Amino acid sequence: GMSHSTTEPLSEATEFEYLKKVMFEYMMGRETKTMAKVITSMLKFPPDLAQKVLEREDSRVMHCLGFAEAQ
Amino acid sequence: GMSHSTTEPLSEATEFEYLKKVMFEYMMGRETKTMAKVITSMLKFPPDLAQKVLEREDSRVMHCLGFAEAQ
Amino acid sequence: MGGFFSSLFSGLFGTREMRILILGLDGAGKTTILYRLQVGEVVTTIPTIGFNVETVTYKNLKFQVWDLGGQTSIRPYWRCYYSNTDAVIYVVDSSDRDRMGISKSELVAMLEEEELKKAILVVFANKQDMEQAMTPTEVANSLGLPALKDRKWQIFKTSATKGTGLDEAMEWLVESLKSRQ
Amino acid sequence: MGGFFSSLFSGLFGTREMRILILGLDGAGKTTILYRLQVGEVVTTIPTIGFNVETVTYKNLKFQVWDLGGQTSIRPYWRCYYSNTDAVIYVVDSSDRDRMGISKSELVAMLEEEELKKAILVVFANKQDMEQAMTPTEVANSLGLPALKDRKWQIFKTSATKGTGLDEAMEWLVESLKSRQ
Ligand SMILES: Nc1nc2c(ncn2[C@@H]2O[C@H](COP(=O)(O)OP(=O)(O)OP(=O)(O)O)[C@@H](O)[C@H]2O)c(=O)[nH]1
Ligand SMILES: Nc1nc2c(ncn2[C@@H]2O[C@H](COP(=O)(O)OP(=O)(O)OP(=O)(O)O)[C@@H](O)[C@H]2O)c(=O)[nH]1
Ligand SMILES: [Mg+2]
Ligand SMILES: [Mg+2]
Repeated sequence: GMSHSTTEPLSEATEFEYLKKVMFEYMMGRETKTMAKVITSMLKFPPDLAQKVLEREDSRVMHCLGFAEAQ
Repeated sequence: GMSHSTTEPLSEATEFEYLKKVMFEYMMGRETKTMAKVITSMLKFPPDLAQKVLEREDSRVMHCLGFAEAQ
Repeated sequence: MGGFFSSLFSGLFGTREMRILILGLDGAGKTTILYRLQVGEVVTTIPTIGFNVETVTYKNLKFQVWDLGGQTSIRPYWRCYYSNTDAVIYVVDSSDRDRMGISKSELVAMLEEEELKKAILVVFANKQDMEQAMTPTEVANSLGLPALKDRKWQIFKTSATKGTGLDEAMEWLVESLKSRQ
Repeated sequence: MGGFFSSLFSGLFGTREMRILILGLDGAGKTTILYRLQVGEVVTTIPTIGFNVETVTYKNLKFQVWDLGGQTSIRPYWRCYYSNTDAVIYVVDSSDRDRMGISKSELVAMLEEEELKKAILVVFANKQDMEQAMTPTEVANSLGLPALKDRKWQIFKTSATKGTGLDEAMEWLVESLKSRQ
């Protein structure tokens, strides 16, 4: 699971600000695959969880094509 | 804009771990409205941007009903 | 919009799942209680950094039960989960006299929130198996429960590890939720 | 899957937008260049904490141009943007002799990435209006460009604020992208 991985907090203000920006874009549904890569990387997701997230991004585009993603 | 708001980094390991967990659930499409509230709150989104994100969560459920959200 | 759709759905697919939050300071026994309620067993827990959410069925009623981590730095985010909550199970470590004041402040802050205005409150005076445990009456007074206004509440003595008191508490909660509707 | 769909889409809706990244150390002039290319003007910039992405049309070709923040702590995330990139515009502050070594290391690390294997490289030896600016040849040598293998690359002297050199560079890039296909 995720809760036992070693992690360092985002101690730098720049990184925090950057995460905010990327997160906002992700949540607004813009360039979600790329944003997901940045987020999983900044938050140091373990590889298996990062993989799950990125796979879901691919399927999300397929499923929502013409719906939420087309906004 | 977001880039000029005052922010403190997530200096505590517990908060960082918590954000990771919540973020993962959000990205996997689970309880996204609630997760979005936690994320915008932890990352100290300014009220207008938090509002935008939460409004989009409402519309996302509508648009994707039976598609991505039903997985 | 959420409201319209959830009404539509509960109409089409039967009654809506009740939403219950388990709150309280770190180490109070929240996670232990959640899994006692769900699988009837004592599980080994680690501090919850995040949350656990499970579907618990009790007397033919389905509950979506959220157990939120109680550590100081993540308590401020409890409020993000308040929307549409039907009841709060507030768990207190009855043997932790030193932090009873902090537990009270958190409870008071929580009950002030608009979104929880109609939520039923059940306090679990937990860890009653411990020798130094305060009695439910002592806990109730320390938390200021008798002074609560416009709130349906009750306190129960429980031991999540021994499994005592949980049934009575859930029984009361179910009846209160039913009679509310 | 992405590949299949993007092929399908480019088939149905005309040619795919080219994807271009503008990379380089903080303060090199990336954001200034992006908006010079897009709106033909010098805009006032602040350090980019995040990215800017704009659609730039040049000679009937549409580019999706990404300008990524170059500060040290966020440079490690450049790689998250590499997928499907057709060309990299690498911007160097030609007057910043002290950091030419760092700029080289970042460039080398970037070019080692599998996802950028086929990407065309255009180096902008920027800030040529500054007195102490290194010449394009000096910059090219400092970055180790002559030693590059299996890479289509070219260097141009530019001044984003004066607007010189950008046209020649873009002209070369467009021709290179066209002839590649
Ligand atoms: N003696 C005794 N110990 C208990 C009781 N309930 C829980 N515990 C123990 O208290 C410790 C903390 O329990 P948890 O359920 O993890 O506490 P929590 O409230 O979920 O804590 P956080 O996740 O940090 O918020 C564990 O070692 C439990 O076994 C009880 O009724 N009696
Ligand atoms: N003299 C001179 N100044 C320039 C030139 N190009 C950019 N600048 C200035 O350099 C400073 C930094 O430019 P930016 O475009 O913000 O730099 P950047 O590469 O986007 O920096 P980051 O966003 O931090 O990565 C600004 O004050 C620009 O006006 C140039 O060709 N000549
Ligand atoms: Mg717990
Ligand atoms: Mg910039």
